[in-house]
Amino acid sequence: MGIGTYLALASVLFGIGAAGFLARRNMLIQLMSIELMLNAVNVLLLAFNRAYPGNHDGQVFAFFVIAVAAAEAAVGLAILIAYYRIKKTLDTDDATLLKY
Amino acid sequence: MSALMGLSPLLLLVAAGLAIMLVDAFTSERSELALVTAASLFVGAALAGAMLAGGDIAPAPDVVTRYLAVDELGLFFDIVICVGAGLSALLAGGYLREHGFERGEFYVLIIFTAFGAMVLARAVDLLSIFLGLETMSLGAYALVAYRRTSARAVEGAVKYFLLGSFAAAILLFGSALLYGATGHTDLAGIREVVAAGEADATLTILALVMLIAGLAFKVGAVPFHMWVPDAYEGAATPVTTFMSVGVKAAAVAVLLRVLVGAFGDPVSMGLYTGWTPVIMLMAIVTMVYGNLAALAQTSVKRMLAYSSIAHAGYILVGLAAVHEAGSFAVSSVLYYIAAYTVSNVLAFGSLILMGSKGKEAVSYDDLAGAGRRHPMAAFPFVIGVLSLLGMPPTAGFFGKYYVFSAAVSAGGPMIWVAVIGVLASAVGAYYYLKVIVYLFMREPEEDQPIAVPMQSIYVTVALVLAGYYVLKMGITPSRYLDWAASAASSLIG
Amino acid sequence: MHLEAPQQILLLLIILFPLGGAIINGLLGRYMAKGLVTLVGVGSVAVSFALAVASFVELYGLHHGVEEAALAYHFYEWFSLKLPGGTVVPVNVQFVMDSLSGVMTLVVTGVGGLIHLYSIGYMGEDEGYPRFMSFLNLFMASMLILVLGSSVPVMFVGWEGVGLCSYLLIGFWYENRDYAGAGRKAFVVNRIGDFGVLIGMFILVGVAGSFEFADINSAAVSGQFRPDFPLWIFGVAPSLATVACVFLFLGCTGKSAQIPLFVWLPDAMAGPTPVSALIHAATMVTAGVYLCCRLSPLFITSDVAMSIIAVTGTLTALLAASIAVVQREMKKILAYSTVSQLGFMFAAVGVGFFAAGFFHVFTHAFFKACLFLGAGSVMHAVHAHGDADIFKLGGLKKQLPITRWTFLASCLAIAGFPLTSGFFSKDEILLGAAAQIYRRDDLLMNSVGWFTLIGLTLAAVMTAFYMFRLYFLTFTGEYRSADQSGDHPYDAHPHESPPSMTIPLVVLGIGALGVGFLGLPHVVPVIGTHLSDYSWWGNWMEGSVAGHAVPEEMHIVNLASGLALAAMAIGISAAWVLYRNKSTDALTDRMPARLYQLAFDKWRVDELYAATIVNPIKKVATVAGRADMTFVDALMTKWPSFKVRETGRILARMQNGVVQMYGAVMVVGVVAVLAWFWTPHSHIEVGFEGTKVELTTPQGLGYEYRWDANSDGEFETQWAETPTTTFEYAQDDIRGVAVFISHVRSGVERRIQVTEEWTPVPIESVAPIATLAATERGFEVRIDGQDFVFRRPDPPTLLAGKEELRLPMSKGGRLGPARVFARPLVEATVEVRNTFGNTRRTTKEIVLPFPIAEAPSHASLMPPTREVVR
Amino acid sequence: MTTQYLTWLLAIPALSALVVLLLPRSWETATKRFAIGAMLVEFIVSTRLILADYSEAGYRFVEHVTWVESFGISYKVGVDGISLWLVILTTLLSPIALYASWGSIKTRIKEYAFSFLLLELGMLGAFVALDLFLFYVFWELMLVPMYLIIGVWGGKDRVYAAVKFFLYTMVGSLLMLVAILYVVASYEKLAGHYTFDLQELSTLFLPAVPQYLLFSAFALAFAIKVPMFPFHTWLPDAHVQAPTGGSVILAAVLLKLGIYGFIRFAMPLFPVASQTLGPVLAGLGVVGIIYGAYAAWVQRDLKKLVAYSSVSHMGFILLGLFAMNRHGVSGAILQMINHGISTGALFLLVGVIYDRRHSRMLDDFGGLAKVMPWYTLFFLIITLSSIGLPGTNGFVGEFMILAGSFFSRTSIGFGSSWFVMTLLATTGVIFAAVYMLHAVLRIFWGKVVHPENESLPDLNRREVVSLLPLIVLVFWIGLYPKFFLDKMNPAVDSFISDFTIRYYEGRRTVEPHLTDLDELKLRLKGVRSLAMTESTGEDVQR
Repeated sequence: MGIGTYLALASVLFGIGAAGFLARRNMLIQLMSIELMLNAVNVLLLAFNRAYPGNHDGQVFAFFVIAVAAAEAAVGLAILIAYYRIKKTLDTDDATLLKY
Repeated sequence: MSALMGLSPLLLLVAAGLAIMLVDAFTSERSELALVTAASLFVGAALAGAMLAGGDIAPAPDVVTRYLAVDELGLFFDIVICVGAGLSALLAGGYLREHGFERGEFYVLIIFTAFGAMVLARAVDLLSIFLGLETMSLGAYALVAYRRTSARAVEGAVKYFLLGSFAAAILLFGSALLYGATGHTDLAGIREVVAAGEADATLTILALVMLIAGLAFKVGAVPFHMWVPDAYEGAATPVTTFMSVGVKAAAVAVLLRVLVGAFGDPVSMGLYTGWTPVIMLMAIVTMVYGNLAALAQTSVKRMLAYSSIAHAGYILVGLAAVHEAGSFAVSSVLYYIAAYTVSNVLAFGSLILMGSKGKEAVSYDDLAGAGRRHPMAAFPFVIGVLSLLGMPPTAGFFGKYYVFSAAVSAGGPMIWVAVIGVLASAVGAYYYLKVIVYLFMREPEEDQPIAVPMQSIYVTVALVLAGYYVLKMGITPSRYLDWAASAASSLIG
Repeated sequence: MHLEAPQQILLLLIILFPLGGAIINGLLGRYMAKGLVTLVGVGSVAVSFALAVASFVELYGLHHGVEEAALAYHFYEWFSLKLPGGTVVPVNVQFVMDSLSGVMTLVVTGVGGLIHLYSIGYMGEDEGYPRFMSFLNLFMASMLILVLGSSVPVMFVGWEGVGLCSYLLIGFWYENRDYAGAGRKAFVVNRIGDFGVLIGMFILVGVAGSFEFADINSAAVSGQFRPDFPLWIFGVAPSLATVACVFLFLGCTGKSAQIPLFVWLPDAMAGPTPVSALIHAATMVTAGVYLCCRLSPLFITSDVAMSIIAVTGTLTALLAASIAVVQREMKKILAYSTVSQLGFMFAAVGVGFFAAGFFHVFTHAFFKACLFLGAGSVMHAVHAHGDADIFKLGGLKKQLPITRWTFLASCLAIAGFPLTSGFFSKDEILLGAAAQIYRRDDLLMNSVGWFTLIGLTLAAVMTAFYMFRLYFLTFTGEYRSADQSGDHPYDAHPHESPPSMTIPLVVLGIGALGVGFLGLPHVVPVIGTHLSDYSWWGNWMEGSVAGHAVPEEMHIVNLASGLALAAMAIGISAAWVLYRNKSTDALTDRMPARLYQLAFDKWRVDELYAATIVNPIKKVATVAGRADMTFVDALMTKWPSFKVRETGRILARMQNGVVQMYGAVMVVGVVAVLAWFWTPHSHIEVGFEGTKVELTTPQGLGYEYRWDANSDGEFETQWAETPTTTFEYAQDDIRGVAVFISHVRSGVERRIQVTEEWTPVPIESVAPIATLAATERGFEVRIDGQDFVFRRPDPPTLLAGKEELRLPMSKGGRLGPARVFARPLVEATVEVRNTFGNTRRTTKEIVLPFPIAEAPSHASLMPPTREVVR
Repeated sequence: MTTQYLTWLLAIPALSALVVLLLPRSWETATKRFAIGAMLVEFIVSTRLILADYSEAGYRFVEHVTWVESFGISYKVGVDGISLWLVILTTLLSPIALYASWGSIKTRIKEYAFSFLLLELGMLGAFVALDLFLFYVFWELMLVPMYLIIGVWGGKDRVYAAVKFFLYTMVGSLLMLVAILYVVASYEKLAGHYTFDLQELSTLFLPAVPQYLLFSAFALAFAIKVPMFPFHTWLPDAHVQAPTGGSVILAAVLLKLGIYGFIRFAMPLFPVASQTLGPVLAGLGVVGIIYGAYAAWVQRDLKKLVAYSSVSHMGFILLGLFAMNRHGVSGAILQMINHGISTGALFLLVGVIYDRRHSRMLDDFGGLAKVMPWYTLFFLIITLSSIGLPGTNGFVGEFMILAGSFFSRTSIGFGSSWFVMTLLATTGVIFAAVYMLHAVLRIFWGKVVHPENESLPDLNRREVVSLLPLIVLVFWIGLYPKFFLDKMNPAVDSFISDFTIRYYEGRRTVEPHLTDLDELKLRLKGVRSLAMTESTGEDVQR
């Protein structure tokens, strides 16, 4: 398989994630969509690393992405919980206290 | 040792952050934390300032500089971010106590967010950009959500978090594509490949688009600005202050490093075919949108949020001028962000000062008549908004003058961008003046509460400092101009 | 500038005394005793009179025959103008007394002094007495400045100053707003005249290069005002003198109450009677005549202007007399009489008899002042306020003997009874009109002469008639207010006025009878005897006033005198028959009622002006005032600011608070940025190197280019990554010719397309060629081989009678103040393809800065010619 | 010139403002006295400027200190015969306006004094600045105190008026800023270094199209300030709402800055554009003369009437200025002073009755001549000055302006458009009488109809003291204007001849270039005759 296939896969994953982020109203699912997008990035990084065998930058990068994604999820979930405590919902349509 | 010297502001912050965590764990007396935090941030700024003024920066080993630049630009942003964060911490010292939700972690968060911002500002590798960005963002998310019982604060945090992560994902995808196109993650390497025309054009362009989108998000440029008003309004005012200065400054730094550093060759930058027209249009839209939308606000805080969008537009004007005006334009951006930092702190700080326990000043109505009753408290507010508005002799005026000067020097369509910019800022005059109108020329409605300024030495000190620099940078700006110029020349010969 | 005349500081003092009096009384009068006020007010004028007499005596001593003699006093330089060419024209505060201004000074201070004296009695009881004295003194000062000023601007100071005093004094009883309104009317109407004086003054100084009357007059004598006025007015080009004189005369009509600006004078009777006597009869209103006399050498050079003056004067004399005939109030009648007499004076000026006109000014000052003061005395006697209705008076000769006799004397004088002063002056005026008929043989002057002669005769008939109507109704018959019947009757027991009032009456009455002998004519009519070698008056005036010679032909003299006498006789006898010892208006009963009413309403001139001028302007003003805050402000301020705020509100509404929306906007942003990169962009830049043209388009990431440098559809280069190509154009590649016309004065350059057909050229930016009039703009142009040809469609000739103007292409040509050059025009095309495979084609017109020969040869190259061809 | 008078001139108000800020709030009388005292000292210092020799053109008291070296911004100040009188006008009227203010300003004395001192600083700075950047800084600096004066101490709709004033002015001046930047950038491209020094920038010649755009930007800023029709609509609002002192300064000094900007900056920098567009601006000035007079006539509010009369008067000044000959320009400058005096005094006088009756409506008065004779006298004198009666200052200015406009083209001066403009402008003299006497009639003449007016006190000492200097000046300038004109004429002459030379060079400019004026004078043949020829409208060759 050439690099184009990976590229396509990553793009599709990324697209699905983005579409999920835009389409779903539940914040938790939006968070998961973002994770999906990050994973698309990982795929891409790893695939590209194959094209440049001189170093391992891509793979290293992917590790970092995974780690940071975890941290991000932790903070994110904490915020979502705090939000849920107040509003008793995670629907984004209700999160319109701040507008205009 | 010399490498440590170059990075000493960062290291200092890490140490201070850890120390404050410890102190916080073992003491119940919180009020001095603000002082300690601010002091360490100011020391950081002073260190950076000393090095910048000294003029010779010790060379650092490659192992460091591959990821973090040790250069004048980095030091410049160290100063800006540290000053912004330090002043915000002082404001927080007054604000949190007055409104009764002071906790130690706030100061820790602010220090580490500032640290992340400084890392971001020095990042010269896609990886360190990502790490710095996330360090900063995670801190910022937490800061916005700090007042966790407030629905507005948490809602702001949720929006900021979701959109921020989304933008980060886009940025990351762009980074990966760029890596794929060039085989490098370090900006210098990328530049080499791109300038030689060896990079895959399709991937490079896609990557450029996504990087611009991701970074423009942090800067708060239209159309990636939507989170700004909500997050700014939801957050506690000192947090808003910090976000509008420190976080934005770091984003501007990385935007400069990526666009001017990595994509700084004439082809990528070109007036017709490169990123310049994109930034130019974005600048126009941002200036116009920010100013017009700010016009419609009834809340001063939200108005300042929109105005910070508008100011992002002015910054982009300077950036768009780089293709012709070179380091002049870069240094104009730097000066602008510095001036904006002190002015904005002054404005937000004054807003904080205008409220007291139970009556936080947020909307214009909250300010009605305050200037008549407490002229000395209103005075810094006047200077702050005048500086944001760009009236001489304030820092804001010099900043605005500088970016528009860069735009006009660049010539061609940039002159018209400058014209649009000044017209937009004339629109801006209306809502800034509205602050003065409410302070001095209106009385509160019958049933409205009367604003009573808080009494806080922290806030006062912060305002005095900010006010001093606003005037100093407006009246005798030479030294800061030199700093900005040398920082700019470290980026672009 | 110093006149070559003896410096005489008395001239300054003559003015300063009344001025000082005005200041003292004005500021301190309220706190001073009445006696002191009187002393200051009357004393200063008395001193002034004494000084005037002293100066006049000195002047008389200098006067030798016809030679000019003058006293002068140069006070200081006021300011200066720097005319085109660098001449600095100073405006000097300088006073000159020559024969003309000397006489006028005596009249002003003398008659003025008497009226001051009269005012002690007349106004003594008024609480505003100090103010009155102050204003009166101020008036004296202004009038003396007007008279003595040696240059037009200094005269203008007095000119406007007397206007101001007139304003203040008419509205003296300011508590009555109508009176104050009359004052304002006087001022504004006078200002309209002043407008004319200002413009006239500019023309004078522009031609003569000096403001001094003497210099202007000598410039006029040397013919500098002969050339045509550089602007066409209604298709004719009048001479400079005509235009200047017409503007100046506009000023005179304002000050001297002539058609069309006479309407203020009757209303001015709202002021106290001494004011009417001094300002609105004896002195100020004659300033217009004085100005004409001052500039007589100039006026006389313009037949057109003179005719206008003569006709206007005659018409005014007739119109005012016809109104006076039917009025019922003493001062009204006198006011219209004044207007009418002023008409006589202008008619005299208009027929070139300046000395005669000014003689009438002189005599009129006596009898009209006396008449007004007499009227004042009557009103004082019967306690009439404002004005006195003659039909409520009658038979006053018993109670007011002094007033009656002096009044009668003045009536005789104004009617022109033989040997009274008016007889001599009026006779001289008719003589002038008659002389014009006989002496000039062009149609215009002849008919003007006839018109003047007949009109003035008629006016003289009416003058005699209405004056004696006034006299008879006032002083003969029964006192109609004695029985206190009728509405608002006057005091039942009139009494003669105090000496301070009667002494001036007597002096003026004697003057009215006697001063005419100064102007004893050369020739006695009918008898034909030469009384003396010359008329004293004419000789005295000759030094400073121009004018036509007084005729000595007997038929002319007889005609004029006959008409004057006949007019007087008819007028007086008609009045005798109709009004002596009568108490009703016998004339009115014989007149058609409507005609009477029309005449009584002053021919409704005021209403006419209101309807045609004042109200429309007021309407415009109202509209302007309203529109400013609504329309203009809305357009300039409110509407834009509203739109901006509205837009802001809409934009802020986009921020609806939903995260998905926010994300979607971001994605749209990404797509938009991507869309920019999706299509390629290009922009052709051109450089020239010898005959080679270097074409460049910006390089982009992953772009490829191919060029079709001459846009003939065939690409010269294949797809390549280099964005540059070089090309040498041949004759075949030329797509057209670009002609540049650049406006030298403004530097604006405009490119036009021309073909081989005649094409009209919209050349607004091209100023007309010097020799062509401004209206003739616009060219047609076409290409003819290597030349391009300009022509004017209408009129068919161009420069210096050429049909066409041929200019070689590519050489700078000069067309009047415009630069013209032509260049070959070619087109270059580039096609760009970017990394996404999208292409874009861009074409650019290129103006080659050099011509293209058949075969490119380096010898024939011409440098880009863009410099100004001088 | 060793003593730094101009720096002192700027330092005194600046330092005094700081001192006022530090004075305790309760020391009201002391604050008042201090502020007035400082302004009087300022006036006395400024009179030193008159003593210098102005018989040669050029700047006096020049000080030149680098401010921001990298941008070529410097603190460069100086006065010449043109700015001299405007400086004096400012220093004279500032204390008068402040002193007169104490009649109506009873609250926030300290802030008021502070704003006034700051305002004076801004105005003086703008008049003496010879560096474009410095000028711009002072130009903007004036805005804020004036905004506060209108907005805080003004009438009912003060906020609207203040914001309108601020925004209107700001829009114009921001475009001017861009234009300044363009000029400086063009200069830098040729000379290799930045400068804002007016004299250095004057060596820059730009091609026609940018000149027109730049001149338009400058002209917009200045025209708004003047204010020229149709950019005048902020003026009636600002005047009506401003407190007396604010109106006085606004009318007397602030408006002059617009004209001054034309003379000092716009015209020398862009000669070709000013020459071509000058008649248009003059034409708009004429429209303003007539339109302002019309609008003034129908006003019922006395202050508004005076405000519109300002529009009319400023139209005259524009006309004279763009006539571009000596008496036109000198007359325009003199008329600036005159308008400052007469309109300033009129606003003071309006303030007098407003303080007593809290009304400015013409309908509320009538018959005041009986009640307030001294007031009537003062008002009449100023009215006469305003309508240009000979002997008062207004006449000299208007006369010179009209003569200037009349002789604007050829020896007799009948460029057709100028002739028509002169005619129309002269009708303005008539209308001035109409509307001013209308006001006088309504206020002073007639019977006292309103019982409130029956016992109005006449002028008090403060009012007399503040008006008297102006009355003296009315006659001084009216009777002996030479004292003033002699100092400005050399400067005006050189302004015109330099302008002419630069115009001829400018209109053959195709590419931007730098040429020194002296070099030009040498190069241009027949320069003597050129300098003599003030009719700039004519081709030299003819």
